[in-house]
Amino acid sequence: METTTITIIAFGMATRIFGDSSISMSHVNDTDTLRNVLNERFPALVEVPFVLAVNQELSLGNQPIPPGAEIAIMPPYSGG
Amino acid sequence: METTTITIIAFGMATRIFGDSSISMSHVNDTDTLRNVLNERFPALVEVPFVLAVNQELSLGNQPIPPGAEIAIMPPYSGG
Amino acid sequence: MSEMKKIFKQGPIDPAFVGESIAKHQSKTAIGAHAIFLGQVRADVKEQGQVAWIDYTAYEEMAEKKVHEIREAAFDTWPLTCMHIYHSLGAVKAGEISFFVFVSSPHRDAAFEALRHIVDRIKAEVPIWGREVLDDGREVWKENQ
Amino acid sequence: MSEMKKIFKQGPIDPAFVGESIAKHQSKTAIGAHAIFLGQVRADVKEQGQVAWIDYTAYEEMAEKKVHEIREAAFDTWPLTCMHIYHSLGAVKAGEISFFVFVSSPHRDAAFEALRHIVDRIKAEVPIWGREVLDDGREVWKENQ
Repeated sequence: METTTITIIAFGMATRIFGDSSISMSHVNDTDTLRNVLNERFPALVEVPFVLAVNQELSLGNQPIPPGAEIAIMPPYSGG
Repeated sequence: METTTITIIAFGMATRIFGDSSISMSHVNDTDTLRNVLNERFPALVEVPFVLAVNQELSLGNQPIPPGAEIAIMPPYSGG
Repeated sequence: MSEMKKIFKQGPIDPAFVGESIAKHQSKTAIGAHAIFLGQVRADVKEQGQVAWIDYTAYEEMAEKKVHEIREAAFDTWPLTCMHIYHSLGAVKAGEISFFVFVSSPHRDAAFEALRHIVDRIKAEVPIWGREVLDDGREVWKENQ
Repeated sequence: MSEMKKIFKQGPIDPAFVGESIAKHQSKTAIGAHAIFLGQVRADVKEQGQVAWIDYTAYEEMAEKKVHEIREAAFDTWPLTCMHIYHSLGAVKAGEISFFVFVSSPHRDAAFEALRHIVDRIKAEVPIWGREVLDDGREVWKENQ
């Protein structure tokens, strides 16, 4: 079912580890859980400092993840 | 003799009273004396706030005037 | 000022575009001061080599929302007449311009303050990434301070 | 940087000239930040009428010395790569540009700080006068605060 998955996209140096395209994975309840799942699946991510955005909102601390959410792995910005 | 005169030029709103071109007058020893001479000769100057420049140096307080000096009557600036 | 404006341009920002943007403001005769910031790609020398170009990517939709938020906050804070913000995506060579912020107001203090504030916020808060490509082809991910 | 540069231009400053000035810096790849100020003539509404144009005059030789002094002091204070300063003489209509200050540096803080400082000093210390001509032909001498 579509609503029980979430979409993960990566940016900046995280694309080196994670690849450029988005992936779909089973829904998890919150961002702390997601970080654990990601670290297990992509061990090299441990070396990349990043924050998560949930549906384009910066997630600080542990945040709930709604089903169907788009989650972005965002290393430090370097625009400008 | 040339060295016993000074040249006076006016800018900004002072040109309304004083005219646009420079005038030559007898040398006076300092800027306080010059202000008195100018006020007598151009009574409307009393209504114009101005500072004097002696040979392109801003004169604050009473300053000596060398013979042959170029004196500028400078109302508040409005460049930019 | 609540429609969402496009900020991204493919490739470098042409200096002539900056000139044209300025020219468009000559009918706005309440403006007394324009303040402009341009970010130019530096040929920095790194341990691994010299920067030849930067490849910019962004989380575009989130970036546009964030810039919109920064723009609205600036209009609420200062008496501004106009504001234009552009950032490059893709390849921008050393010496070329990747970032253009243009603020106009009746008096200069508002323009100066708003400009600096907007540039600082965009660098800190907008999801854009630059991959620095060195002259030998190797690459380094740039990081804002 | 000790030769005296010409700052006065007859009539308004063309926005295309600003674009061309920017383009000339693309070979200077140590620059990361350009900060630009443009003064535009406002169609201010005065008691006596609306400003149609400003006629600028200057004590030119003293003004150029003073700008040179301000320029040198800024180079001594901030790590700047480039600085360009232009001011109009003669008639500049409402909506046109009469003042252009362009500062470049490796990083943005120096460019922002130097730009604001230079603009403030020029307005306060350089002998330039603007006669505002109103739409009915009457005139008012402008005064900087």
